[in-house]
Amino acid sequence: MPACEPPRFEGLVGWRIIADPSALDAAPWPAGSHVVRISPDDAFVIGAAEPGVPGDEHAIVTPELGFAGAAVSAEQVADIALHHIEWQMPTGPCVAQGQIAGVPSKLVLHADGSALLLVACAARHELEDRLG
Amino acid sequence: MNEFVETLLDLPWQVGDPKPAYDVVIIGAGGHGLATAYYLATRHGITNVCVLDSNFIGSGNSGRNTTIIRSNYGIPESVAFYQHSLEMYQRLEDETGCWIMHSQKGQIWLAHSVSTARTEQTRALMNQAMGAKTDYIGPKEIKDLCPQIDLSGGGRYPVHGASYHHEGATARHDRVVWAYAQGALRAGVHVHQHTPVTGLLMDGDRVTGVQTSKGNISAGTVISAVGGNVTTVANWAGVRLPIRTHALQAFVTNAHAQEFAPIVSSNDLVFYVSQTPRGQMLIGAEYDRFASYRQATSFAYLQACSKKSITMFPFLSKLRIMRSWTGICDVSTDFSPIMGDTGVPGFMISTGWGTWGFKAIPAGGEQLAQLVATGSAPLIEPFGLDRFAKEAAMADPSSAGTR
Amino acid sequence: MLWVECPNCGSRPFEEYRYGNVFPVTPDTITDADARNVDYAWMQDNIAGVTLERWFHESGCRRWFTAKRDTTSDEFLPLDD
Amino acid sequence: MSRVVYDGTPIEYEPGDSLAIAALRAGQHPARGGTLCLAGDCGNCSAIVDGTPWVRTCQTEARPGAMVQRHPNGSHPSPGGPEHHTQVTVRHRSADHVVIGNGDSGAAAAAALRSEGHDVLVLDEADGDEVVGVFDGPSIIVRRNDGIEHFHVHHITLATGAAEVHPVCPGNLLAGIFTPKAAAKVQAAGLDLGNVVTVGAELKAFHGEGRVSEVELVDGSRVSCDNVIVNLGSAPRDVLARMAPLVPVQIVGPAAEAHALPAAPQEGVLCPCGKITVEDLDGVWNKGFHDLELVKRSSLCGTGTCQGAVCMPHLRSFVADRSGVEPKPFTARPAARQVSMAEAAAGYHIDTFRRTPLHGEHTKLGATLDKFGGWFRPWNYGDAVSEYWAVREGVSLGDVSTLGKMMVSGPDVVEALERLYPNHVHDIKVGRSRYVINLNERGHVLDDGMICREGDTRFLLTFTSGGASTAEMWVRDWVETWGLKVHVLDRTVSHGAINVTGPLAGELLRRAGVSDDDRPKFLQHRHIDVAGIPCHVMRLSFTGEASFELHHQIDQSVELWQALMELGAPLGIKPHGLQALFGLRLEKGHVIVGQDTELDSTPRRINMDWAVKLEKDAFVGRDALIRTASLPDERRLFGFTMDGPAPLEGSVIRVNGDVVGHVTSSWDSPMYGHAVLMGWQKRLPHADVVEIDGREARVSAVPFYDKEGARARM
Repeated sequence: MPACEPPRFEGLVGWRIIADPSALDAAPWPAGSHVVRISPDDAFVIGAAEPGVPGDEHAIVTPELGFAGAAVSAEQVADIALHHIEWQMPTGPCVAQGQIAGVPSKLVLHADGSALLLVACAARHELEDRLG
Repeated sequence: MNEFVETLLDLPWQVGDPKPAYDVVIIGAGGHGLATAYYLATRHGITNVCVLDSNFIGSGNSGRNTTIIRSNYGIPESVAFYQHSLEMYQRLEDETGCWIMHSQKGQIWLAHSVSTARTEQTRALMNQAMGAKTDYIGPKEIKDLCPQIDLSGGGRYPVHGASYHHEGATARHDRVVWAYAQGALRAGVHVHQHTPVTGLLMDGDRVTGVQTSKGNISAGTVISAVGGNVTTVANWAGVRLPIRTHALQAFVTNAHAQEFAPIVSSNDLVFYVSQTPRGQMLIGAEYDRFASYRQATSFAYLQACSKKSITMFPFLSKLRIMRSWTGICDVSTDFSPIMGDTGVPGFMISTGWGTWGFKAIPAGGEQLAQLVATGSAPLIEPFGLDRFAKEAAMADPSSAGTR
Repeated sequence: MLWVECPNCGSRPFEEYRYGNVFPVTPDTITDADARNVDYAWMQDNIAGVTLERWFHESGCRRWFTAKRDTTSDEFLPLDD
Repeated sequence: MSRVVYDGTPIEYEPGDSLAIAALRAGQHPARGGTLCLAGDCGNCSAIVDGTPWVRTCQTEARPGAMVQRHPNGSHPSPGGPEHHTQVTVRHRSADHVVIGNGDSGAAAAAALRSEGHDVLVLDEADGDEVVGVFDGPSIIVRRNDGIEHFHVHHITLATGAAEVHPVCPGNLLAGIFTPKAAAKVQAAGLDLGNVVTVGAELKAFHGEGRVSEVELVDGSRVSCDNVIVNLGSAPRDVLARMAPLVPVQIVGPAAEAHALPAAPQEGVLCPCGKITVEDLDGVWNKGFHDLELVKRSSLCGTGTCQGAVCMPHLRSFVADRSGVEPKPFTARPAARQVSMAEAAAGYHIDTFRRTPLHGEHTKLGATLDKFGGWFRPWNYGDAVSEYWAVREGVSLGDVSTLGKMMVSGPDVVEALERLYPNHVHDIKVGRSRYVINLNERGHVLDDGMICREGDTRFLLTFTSGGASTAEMWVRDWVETWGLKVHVLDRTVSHGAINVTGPLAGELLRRAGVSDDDRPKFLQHRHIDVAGIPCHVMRLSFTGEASFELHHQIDQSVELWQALMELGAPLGIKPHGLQALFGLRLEKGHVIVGQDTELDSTPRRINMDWAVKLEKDAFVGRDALIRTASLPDERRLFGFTMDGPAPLEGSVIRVNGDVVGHVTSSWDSPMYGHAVLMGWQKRLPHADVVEIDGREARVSAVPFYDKEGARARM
């Protein structure tokens, strides 16, 4: 069974931006922010004041408080992948999305193998139970 | 000597190839095709009938289903039709003299939430009104009927109640096919295995026969009782169907002592379990959600079904999976069967059986035969292909196919 | 297990997706407007072979994509074939 | 030495012994007789191990204290009691090349691959890796004693060898019969087989009581013995390849080689799993079951625990002999090596149930929570009727966080919404909202909700809780199909929503700092602070009373809820659950999609033609509605009232004794003291008086309550 500590989640504060993919590609993200690209037209920006998206006047830019996140070590990532992920884990840095222990989740993988594990707050208790 | 071998009936095959012409040619020697032939011959004296199959008799869905007979549907038309079929099954051994291993077990359909309890209650009330014996029962009665159940559902799926369908039964699927085959053969019907139909003979917009690997056969009426590939057959006649083909899987464990009496289904979890006469635990669930003609078994299915089953029945967790199988089923757009005329003269159809239609074999065959012989079959009239254009779909909230 | 390749997220078990059916094609032989509508609303091509179909990656990016699949083998084929 | 307990008796074993070898070491057949292959193929060594029946003891390593019980004589083992299952560990691994089987051919294949620089994983039963099946992906499922492993692989080589043919002759269910490889294993374990005789095709019968004491040969001679080794050749063990014909595998070694079938069986048990004899096969053959599959299905030969591993060569030989044509093997299906259902289930989770941000608040308030549309929601807080009265006469809170919520924006958004919805959208003014239904292409009601206009090119859409996920798919699919430029953002799980409802709802908002001027009027919506928390306030009504839905960021849900409960205390505030809500909305005649509607409910059938503007150019479902408008249509949803207790939901509705439909919603109205209902009549002519539950019910215009809708606007 998992040898590692279960992840500790906390609510994340960020911005959700839906815009033309090209506008998101070109957007000057605020310094220190962390951008989770969910799909070509969808970005979750953590750790920044309200970001602007030049180039798309119709962009949706709105606070995003729907995710809980947990910083997980490379060892924890490997452990979660071994026991809870049916699909093959890519190597970072990148965003890996899909079911983890049956719960739709996201892993923002860093180059060193550690990651930020994201889950909808509404399903956080389920993921905690299953990884814990 | 194995106890399940000894009373087998015989199959008095005709020798040689099909004749060049028959009154009725039925494509598909499964339960529905053979039952239709049997009732044409025995009820209506129409014996100049040929049943063709690309493989052996019962090689399609008739040999792959989970053998459950029930009439606990949700709309009056369906309850009436399936109750008639259920009662015909109860008499089938007497009528044919064949032991089909019919066994009345009762079916419990579990509800794990307020909303599914409403569904099961609705099912029970509609069943009662239409002559099917179904009651809504509480957890204690469920536990009495099935002591192996974990009423807490693993702490996650607590049992609110269930509809209990008293006359729910099982019969051995192959033996039902053979009973009809034997009866039809004895009555003079021709059954030709390994004779694929490759096309239809048309005269203008009328179907006049079939093309087969053994030559053309003309027919007064051609009936498709094909499972899985019905769209191909219908396309030959220019008939468009509201049918999509899906894979449906099931599995059995090894054989165990007879200790599990009823058939148990779950509305929320979508699985069902029963014990076969040979002692295997037989477990199934819904069809794969994507369209497919491939009869592939997936481990994901075994995984999901096992998890659902052991959640409600912890004793199953130690039992070992012996064999899984997969068939392809025809799911209609409103999840109810399609029987009767197609709008193309000379061409009738029996399809849309969703999760395979085993329970409907006697009534489906009887009614289709009656339609051929007399031009009228009230029980299946609501299930005609023309219902879609008439905006009279038979959408049944209690049909297994709707979930 | 059917593995489905999401263009955004990669290969995932089909349980992560919702199947969105094929693009409906009503045959030209049906000319009457009402009959065409009945066909569009209810009938299925149900092709045994290569189909163009829609999948929605529900557990991932939550976006639709179009895929080409052979329903007799469940093999996914390159879209530009 | 360590011991296992065998049929209640402790027996000693040597390190490395399988349970089968341990039994043999103690002088016992591991089951009750039959040829032993000790290769995991047949079922002849199966026993109940630690409560699990049908375990191949030859594949199970002996470990201290293992409890082994032979299956009962002449009957099947009990499936076991209601004990709880153990958790099985699952591991997801990947490998480039996998070679299954580490015999000569497997080892050679692995060595060759390695010499080409490939990473190779070799799986062999001797190392505890039992391959359950090869599946799409390709993937391989492996059973181990410490759990189950799901492998992603790129290349598969099958080197599973050949299975030794079991003898079919009288006496073949006795103990003391071994295949050559099994005998070698036994001897390698240091066991003495005593006076052992080796026979081949000259074998005619075994004789003995319980175990073999004499072998009879075809020439009539008899040889006495303690044990017999039967060498009848082999058959390829290619079951993994036959199970997954479309998964690319390379087969090497004996598994790939042609093997001659054994001589046609003459007498004896052919299928040890089902005790099916050659005589049985002749019986079904003579009745006309001539296809290999029909012979199998009618005799049940090949359908036992070994799935034909023992009988298939003989069965094929039988059919070849009788028909003159050698049949192909019958279909192989997983599992190639059996797994328990707990092992199969490992790693799977059935559902993910979501919780609203107010889950803890509901628990604290003693709510009965139940699952609705994938969410836990309060059914009631103990007394639905008092919750009802709080809404009708005072003020109440409802947690509607589960509602589908979607932001849409873009240059084409008005065009897209006009095409999506059957109602007009372009004329909704900024700050106003409109109730809408959505239809599928058949013109059937999929869902309902609100459209709130936030700006010229920006809207917020709501959907039902159960319909939210499908709604997002629906919107995205159509927008893409039409190629319109619309941005879509689902907010369902990111925004909480609290419905403040009741005649005192406005008063509560006033106390929460919302001035009368700021308070939105009916069907208006506005962004304002409530109790200091930024909210998007939508004024509408599902309960029939003035209602304000306060949409907000979920991190502030608890704070908002608690503030409103506190401010509302002097007003007698109570939260209400779904049970009360269902009654409240029923009195208003509001349909719940999925409960009152059916799969094919057109707007006409549920009396909602008013929500459809057929004069619009195009919208989803329009063509179908125009086509079906002139068709006779018997199916109609009605409101009913009746005296006495409300009948059960689902009760049938009869006219002149005939079933014409059923009750979809039913409620003992505290307001009226009689039952209010909705239900279907699906036969013409529609009656004004029907029979429900053996009592008379009358069709009633809906809404039952506040027909003018004045209270919602209060």
